[in-house]
Amino acid sequence: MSELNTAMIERYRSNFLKEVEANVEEGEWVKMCMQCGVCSGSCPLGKFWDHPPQELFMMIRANKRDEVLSSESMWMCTSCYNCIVRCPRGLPITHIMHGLAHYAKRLGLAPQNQPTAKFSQMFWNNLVKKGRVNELKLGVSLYFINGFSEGVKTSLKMKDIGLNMLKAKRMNPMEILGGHGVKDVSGFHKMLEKAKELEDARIAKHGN
Amino acid sequence: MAKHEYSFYPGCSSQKGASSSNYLVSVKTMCEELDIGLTDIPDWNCCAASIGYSGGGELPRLALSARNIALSEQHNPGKDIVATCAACWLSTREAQERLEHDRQLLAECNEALAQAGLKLKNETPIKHMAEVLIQDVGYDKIKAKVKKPLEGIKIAGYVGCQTNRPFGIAGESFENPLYLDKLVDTLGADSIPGYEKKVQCCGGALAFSEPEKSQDMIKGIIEAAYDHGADMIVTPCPVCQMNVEIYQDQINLRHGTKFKMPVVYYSTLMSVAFGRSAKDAALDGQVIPAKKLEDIAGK
Amino acid sequence: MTEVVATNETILVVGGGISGLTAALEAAETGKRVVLVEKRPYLGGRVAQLYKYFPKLCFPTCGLEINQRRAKMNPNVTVLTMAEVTNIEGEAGNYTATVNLAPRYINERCTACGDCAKAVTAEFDDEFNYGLGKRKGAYLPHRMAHPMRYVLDPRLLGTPDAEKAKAACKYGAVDLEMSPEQIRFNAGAVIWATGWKPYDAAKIQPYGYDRIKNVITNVEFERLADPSGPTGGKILRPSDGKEAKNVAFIQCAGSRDHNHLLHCSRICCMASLKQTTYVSEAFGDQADISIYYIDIRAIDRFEDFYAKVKANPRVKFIKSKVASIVENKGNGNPVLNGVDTEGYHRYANEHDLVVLAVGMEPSVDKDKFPVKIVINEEGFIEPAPENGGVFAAGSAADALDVNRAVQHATAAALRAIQVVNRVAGMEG
Amino acid sequence: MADKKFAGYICTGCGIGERLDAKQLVNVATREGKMSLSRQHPMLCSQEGVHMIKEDIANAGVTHVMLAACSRRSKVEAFWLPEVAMSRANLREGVIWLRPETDDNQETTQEMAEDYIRMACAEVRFMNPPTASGEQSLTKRILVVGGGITGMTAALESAATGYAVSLVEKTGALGGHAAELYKRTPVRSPYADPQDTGIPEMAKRIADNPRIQVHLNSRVTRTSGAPGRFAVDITTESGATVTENFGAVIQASGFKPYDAARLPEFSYGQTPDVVTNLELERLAKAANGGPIKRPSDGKPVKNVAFVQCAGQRSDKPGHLPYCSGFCCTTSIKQAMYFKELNPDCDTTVLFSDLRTPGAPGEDFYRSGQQKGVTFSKGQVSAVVPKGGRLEVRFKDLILDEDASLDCDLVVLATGMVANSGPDPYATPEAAPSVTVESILNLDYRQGTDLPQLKYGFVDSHFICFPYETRRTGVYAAGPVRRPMDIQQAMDDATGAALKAIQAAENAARGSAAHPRVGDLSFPRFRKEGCTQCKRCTVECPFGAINEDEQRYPMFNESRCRRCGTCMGACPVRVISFENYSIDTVGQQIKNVSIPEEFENKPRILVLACENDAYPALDQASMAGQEITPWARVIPVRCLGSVSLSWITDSLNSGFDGIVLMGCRRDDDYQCHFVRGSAMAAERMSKVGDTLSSLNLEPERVQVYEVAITDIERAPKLINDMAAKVNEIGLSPFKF
Repeated sequence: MSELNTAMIERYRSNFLKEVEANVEEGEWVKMCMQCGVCSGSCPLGKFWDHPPQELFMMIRANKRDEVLSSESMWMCTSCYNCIVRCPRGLPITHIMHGLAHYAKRLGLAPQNQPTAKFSQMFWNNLVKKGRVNELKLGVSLYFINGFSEGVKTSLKMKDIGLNMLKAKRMNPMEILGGHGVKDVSGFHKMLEKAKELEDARIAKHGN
Repeated sequence: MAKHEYSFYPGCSSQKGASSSNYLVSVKTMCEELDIGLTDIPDWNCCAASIGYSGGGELPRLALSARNIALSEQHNPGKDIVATCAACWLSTREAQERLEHDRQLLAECNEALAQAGLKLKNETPIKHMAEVLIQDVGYDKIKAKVKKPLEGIKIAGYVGCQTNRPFGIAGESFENPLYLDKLVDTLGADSIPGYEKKVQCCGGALAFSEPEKSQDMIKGIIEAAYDHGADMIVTPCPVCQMNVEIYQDQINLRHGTKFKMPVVYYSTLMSVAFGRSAKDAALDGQVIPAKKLEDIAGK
Repeated sequence: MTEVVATNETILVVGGGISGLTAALEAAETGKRVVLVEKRPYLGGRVAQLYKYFPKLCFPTCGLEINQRRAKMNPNVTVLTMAEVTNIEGEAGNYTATVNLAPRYINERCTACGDCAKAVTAEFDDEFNYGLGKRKGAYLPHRMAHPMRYVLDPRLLGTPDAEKAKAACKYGAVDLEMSPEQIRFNAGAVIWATGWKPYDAAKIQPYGYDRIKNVITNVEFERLADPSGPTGGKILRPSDGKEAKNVAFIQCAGSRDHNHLLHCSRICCMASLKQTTYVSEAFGDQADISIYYIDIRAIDRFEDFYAKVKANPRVKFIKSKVASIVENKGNGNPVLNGVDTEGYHRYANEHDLVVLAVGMEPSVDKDKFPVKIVINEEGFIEPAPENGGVFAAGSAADALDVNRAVQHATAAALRAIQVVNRVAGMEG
Repeated sequence: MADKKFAGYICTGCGIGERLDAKQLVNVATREGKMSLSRQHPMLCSQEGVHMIKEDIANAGVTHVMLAACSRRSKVEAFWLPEVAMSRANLREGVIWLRPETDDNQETTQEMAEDYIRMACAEVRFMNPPTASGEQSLTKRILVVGGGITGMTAALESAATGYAVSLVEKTGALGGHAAELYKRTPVRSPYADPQDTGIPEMAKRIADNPRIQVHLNSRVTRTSGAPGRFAVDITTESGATVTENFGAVIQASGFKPYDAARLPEFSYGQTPDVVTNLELERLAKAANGGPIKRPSDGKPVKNVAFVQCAGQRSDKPGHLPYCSGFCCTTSIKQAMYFKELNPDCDTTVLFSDLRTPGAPGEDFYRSGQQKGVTFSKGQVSAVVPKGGRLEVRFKDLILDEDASLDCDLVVLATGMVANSGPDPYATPEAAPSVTVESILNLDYRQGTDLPQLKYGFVDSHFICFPYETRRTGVYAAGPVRRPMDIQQAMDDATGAALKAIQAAENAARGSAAHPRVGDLSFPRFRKEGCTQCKRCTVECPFGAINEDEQRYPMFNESRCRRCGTCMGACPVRVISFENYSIDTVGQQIKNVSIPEEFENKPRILVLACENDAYPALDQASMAGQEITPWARVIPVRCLGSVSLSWITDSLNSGFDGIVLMGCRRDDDYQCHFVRGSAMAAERMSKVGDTLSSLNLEPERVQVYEVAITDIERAPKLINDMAAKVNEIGLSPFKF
């Protein structure tokens, strides 16, 4: 449990909804849900959600903080936007799901070994490094997502695909050394650090 | 000076040796033919493709797109931004709208951009290449360019998610968009307007983290195409293209299916129909070769 | 040339549906002169197309008979059909209305003998049945149409059918030379009762109304159940004419939805509850009925009716906005996908027929309303003092059921009378 | 009345001329129908045709017209000749369209037509163009009973229309429950925030209005008379009584709040921190701008729960079975009070169905969510006081689990109970245990107050005619009629005001009220013949008939709806109308020619309600249905007006079967005169004795409920009778 987490618990006590409204991307929309469930029914991976979006919203109102933040559900979002376009109240559900996932990660409550949680983090780290995604490194690190031996298996399993892509010149082994990136890396990094700093501050402010 | 000029946002996957480098090749060919001029946004960066959210908070992710828009406004002033990748287009356009409606975020964003010596005016229209083709160029001009009609090829138009929702192409519905079918018809091939899976999700980035779950959906997409007797699938989205094309062997392994369904970009179709070589159309970039297109290109 | 005798003490009523008809009659029976303008060739509006009313399950044509008799027997009422108000000038107590009259091509000599209809061959979609059936090119809109006068479809003009119709009429009632007219007359006050139209179901894309044959609307279902409707009252589904015993009702189809109608249309819950009785009556224990809802809005005494339907073991209630409908290619059945939010139960339910409880879209034309008026976000006319002597009645003011619309129209009649009484010097 | 001149006009249009021997019809009209003038015309409804008739009226002094053409429902405007008495023989819808066009049917079809000519001639001979009795008084003053927002609106709207008003309020001030509200729900877009009730302004407008006279601390202690001439005693608490005259009455007696003491499960009465929605309004008012405080300890409320449908929509004893309609928006409004006055207060609305209809409702719901009101679909089982706080126990229907909410104030969304007087027709078991006080003290033979529809509400039972109560000229408005919110109550009051004004105006003209507005006829009776059996006074569906000092019926014509139920009830046939009487129908029956037995041509009398059954038969003919040539159909105003004498006479004169067609008469009755159809059915149940006394088979007389949509069924019922007659044989009473 991170300090921020304990701070937040302190701060919001009985009102998880307020916490979400203040700290989660598009969180102020949660209260507008009227429990019609069209989002839950529209999700392509719906059947894998322990708690579909509309239920998560109800749980937030019902102060089920841990259940919500430690849930795998929002990590199932494929960003297909079906829920957004169908929601009769115009809730940006996809973003709220991303926001909840991020907030859970930020508080250290996201489920361990959640593959999408990990991949999403890798993707971010990968792009932050040079400003552009290095698909090969991303791929490789993805294979070793669950440790070395697992990784070898996966990479064997995936090697055909790798070879196919290689043949099609849609994968470049040279990427492993360097590869694409933005020229103004330092400016890029400064920008991201600043953005992170501002956001952390905003949220930390709520925490105490 | 080309007829239509745009500030181009290619996106990571289109880079040399990247997963949709073939897309870029065919797009370039297509644009030459249609007199569309593309000037890259200098030093553009990744958009986080609606998957970076675990590590990246909202503001940093917005900053990514803000940087691209700002660069475009600075170096390609007056030019609409056009993206070929659905995720790039969506992230950028969403960022633009979010920042337009949230003053505080905009302020913070500019504070961050300042670190890179940039400022966001946020006044540039952001388009997907499909919008350019349909709204700026138009079917008629495309039809006029067709030298080798793609006769006898039945093509399932797979629009996918992010080119279609939440913005989509003006006048098209989220559930049953028809522009790919119109395009296919325009190029002389046979479309399948009733293709049920045309907006089915392929799993997107979760194809990596949740392969089984995603491949089940991909299976449905391919099956439906076969059911309609399709020779190939066409898509406007790199993620869709990759997911639907490259996992077919694995799906065959898992389900005992015999999928070998080529999945091509609209730009590839057009390049071939416009009479360009297999190379210009990036047919060599197919993991599953599109034989029927190669034949036409070879003629 | 159509002559209308009207003064500043005359009340102009726009719309001849239940609200307009009521407002006109109540004012006329209070001794006021009324001109009633209706766009369709007959009075009665939407209710004439309903099979039964909730909660009594009585027949709208029963009240229509009384109202039409009241109109026929009251010299204070002038009825203009196929007429539209295009402009209104002036202010309360002194308006001048401009009305366009579309040619009916059949004049007042018509005896409704039906010879013209027998003579013509061309058929067109029957508007009265929402296009579920066909009607002749010369036709009586429905058996209780008032005025009881045939109509000649303009699409017949220039075809041999037109001449056949003319030849068939012994009374010189068919007049192919008839042309559009524009008339102007005075009015002291205006009652706007243009009612509502069913929301265009095709716009609700996930439900595939435009792609799936066995997805229909609640207003169409009324015609299916009506013995004088296209199926003679049998509940047969469009795709294959098979009896539809397993019927799903989808509430808020277009209502309470920022993508469509922002407002709650109020009547749809009761309408669907009512329509479940059509299905039960037709198939008894074989009926299998599901209602997908967000909230069941059976307000005041209507609760009794809700309780009665709930007691029917053949009716299931599922709290869920259906996410999407796909067609089972094999049997044409619509398959509904969604989540029952009471306890999170995922479903993919197959039904013979799906009835979309589409909402009420006000027929008030925001953009070219003929006079200064205050219209709210939803498109309904607001009770605003700025409206002067123009008063909304019924569903032009809000989504109302018949009973409330009639109440509201009666009130509107009084407000109009107050204006013309002031003109008459009986000032209030 | 000048001497009568009868004229018959036979139209040969619409195929009548082709299908029938028109010459012969003219002969029948002249010879048998005794028309002093008989003409035929190829298109009687044309200007030329009508002109011909008008000429005869103007020049030949025609006073009585028999039209043989289409149905009396057709071409009404064309044949609009109010100055003469008119009967119509239905040769088109009633004969040729219902009969197959074949030679072997020609004879019977012609006979049918000739009979209808005879019948129409006979009818018109006994009709007179009605003229007002001259009994009318011209009082147009409106009485409004109840000074709540409904009554205030009714008074202001009536006055604004130019009518004088007396407003009677039992308490010492106007405003009723609305005056107790802190604010009301919004009436103008965007329907986002509560607004002021406007009661003080209304009260001032009333005080300033010279047309409105207000009686505070007063009740109506006696209401006698009829529309146009009501005499009403208004008595103050001190007992002082004034008598005023009125043209019509509006009852706006409003509602009583549901007694929450019946909800122990919610601890109402056990702790002051559980309040009803009405009590919460007082708390909000008392807070005057500051935070709303807990009654128990005066601390600002930090966490409040609203329990919807408290004691409503429930079949538990003592609960209200209905939904009061206003409570959902009221709770949202009250939750907004807290957001406004106690900004950091948590507000939760626990509901089963949230009922916020229309644009105003749904906008207001969204606005509530926008303001942070939490809505949970939950079934509340109990409210339990715990150490100065309250635990609300409920089943969370979405999360499907038992849950509880810890708050410091609970608001019960309790409903409305109609504040109506005793129901004149309450069955002993249905009658309330506690005796309710009369509101109107009507001096009527049939009870002191408005009849009730259900649950004490005095609503109309007609969907198309919401104001048609069973006491002419007395209109209910507001929550006494049906549970409703302020906006609806104000619209309702305005509508009721129109009906009241209309009733007074029509009474003054001597014209009937709905559904026969314009009818100047009225019931007359031959006192000498009256046996004072009181059936008319008991059976009148509208309580129109009182008894005078000598116990004779007193008709109060402006209360009368002209349905003729009294006429049908009268065993000695002394009641009649100018244009509708025992004779106008009886003579039609007598003039049907009854063929000799050997001809084997039965006759079937059909008495059909003109509102539903007759139109159904008209439509049947348009739909190409067939009907037996033996039938002779006579439209009646209401089955309630059918006199047993018509039945016995027709049986005696050799009719073989009788079919009576009236409207649905159960709880969901569709009879436009409410009880007429039911009365007829009751009377006809005794017709068996008549039949057996004549020793005829009981099957020869059938009473049916027929709806206007029974286009196939109506003819079938008649044809069934023909088959039945065929089976049991002709009546022996042929002479």
